[in-house]
Amino acid sequence: MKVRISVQTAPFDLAEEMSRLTGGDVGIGGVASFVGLVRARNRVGEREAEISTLTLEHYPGMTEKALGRIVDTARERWPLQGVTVIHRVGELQLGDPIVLVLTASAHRRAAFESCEFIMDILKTEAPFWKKERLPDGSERWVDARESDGAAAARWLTSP
Amino acid sequence: MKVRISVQTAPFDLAEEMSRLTGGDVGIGGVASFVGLVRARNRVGEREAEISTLTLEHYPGMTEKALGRIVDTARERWPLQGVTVIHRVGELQLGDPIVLVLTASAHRRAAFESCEFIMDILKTEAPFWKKERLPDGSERWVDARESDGAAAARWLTSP
Amino acid sequence: MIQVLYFARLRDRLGTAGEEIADPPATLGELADSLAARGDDWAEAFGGKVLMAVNQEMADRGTPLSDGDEVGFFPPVTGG
Amino acid sequence: MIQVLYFARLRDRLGTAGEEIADPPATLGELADSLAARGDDWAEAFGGKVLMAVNQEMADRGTPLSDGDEVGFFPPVTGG
Repeated sequence: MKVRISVQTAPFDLAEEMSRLTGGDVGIGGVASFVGLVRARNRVGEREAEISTLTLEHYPGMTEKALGRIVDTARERWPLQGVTVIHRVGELQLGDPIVLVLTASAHRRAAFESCEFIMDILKTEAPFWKKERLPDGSERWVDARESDGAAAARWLTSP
Repeated sequence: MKVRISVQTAPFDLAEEMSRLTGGDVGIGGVASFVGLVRARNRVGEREAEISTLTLEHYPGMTEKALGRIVDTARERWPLQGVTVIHRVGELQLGDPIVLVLTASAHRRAAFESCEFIMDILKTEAPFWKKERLPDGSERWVDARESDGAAAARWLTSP
Repeated sequence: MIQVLYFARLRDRLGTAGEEIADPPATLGELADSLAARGDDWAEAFGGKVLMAVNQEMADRGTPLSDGDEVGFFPPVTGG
Repeated sequence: MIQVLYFARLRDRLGTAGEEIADPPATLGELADSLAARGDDWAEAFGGKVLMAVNQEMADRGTPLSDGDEVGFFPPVTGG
């Protein structure tokens, strides 16, 4: 079982992370992944320019602990052969990757479900905060979304 | 909306496919992916050597049509900004990637669900067949699994 | 005249990847029955679960056949 | 003595990233209340939804405080 958790300013290399996760383990049948990107907040109107940059702040130390705990919970719940979670911090531009989650399992259902689980719980429990800078130079902290709370809550009741 | 479907013998380049899918579209918030790999059939016993090679046969022409239809159904069902499906054919080795599905959306739930949907339906409707060669040189066609039928069927009833 | 194609386990069992059939019956089901009646290997090949396609779209026993059609017979798929 | 850290919107509102507190109350809830009582900015910062951690684990108002603890206060998280 390979676990890799990283909080970093640098971009990640998807192909390298994939081969690092799967290399040498011929019991892995599938790898599910999710890459979160900095997107324009709203595609209505001046669609290309609604955010100019996004800055990710975090709680150093606690972030890694929280991610480790989320990954441990996923490992208890699904038969996994490897998990990678990489979350970037610092200043990012539109279209930049923010987060990568990779889950490897013998069976695709376990890979898909655990990947979505990790993303949903990360969104509500890992101490990261986004601040947007708009084209006029103003800045604002991004509000938490109720839909993220609902997405996390459904894992409490799923079989 | 970008759609890319390919049936090919060559390996795919995950990072290249990701940037091809997301490049220039700042409305994409997340990309879910699945990579299926040639795995040892059974980890009990002589775990490293149970298959020596896997050969993928397909029905040229129909394969592309079937994949196109599956992708169209996914696009009707979820708000997607891009889909890539690449399926390899020919002779593959243990650990080799077989299939790649990438789905891009503004919202992660749509990306995850559509990616899993495409894999589940592909597994039961796209005309590919696997033949295993065992270490003793014997060959056998892989049997379809009931669990794949069940996985595909659940999309008929989901909301 | 129609073109008939066999894939994977079916093709191996039948020893042929396909053939042309000059005067096909009206439906896909009748065609499958006539092929199954050819002899032991054919009966066995068509005795298990066989999927059918007409012009590269999934079809069933009731699907009508027309001149120029491409018909495919194959076992349940195992890709992905 | 405990160490108290503020993050994101809270830190901006309070104008400080943290402080040491020599004689903390017995629980996290009492600590939050005493901070909120410091004045307008503090009342406002602690008036919305505030998450709390002790020694880098999520905690709640009932969590006891001990000498040497690291306490974090922050708004609902928005990563991913």
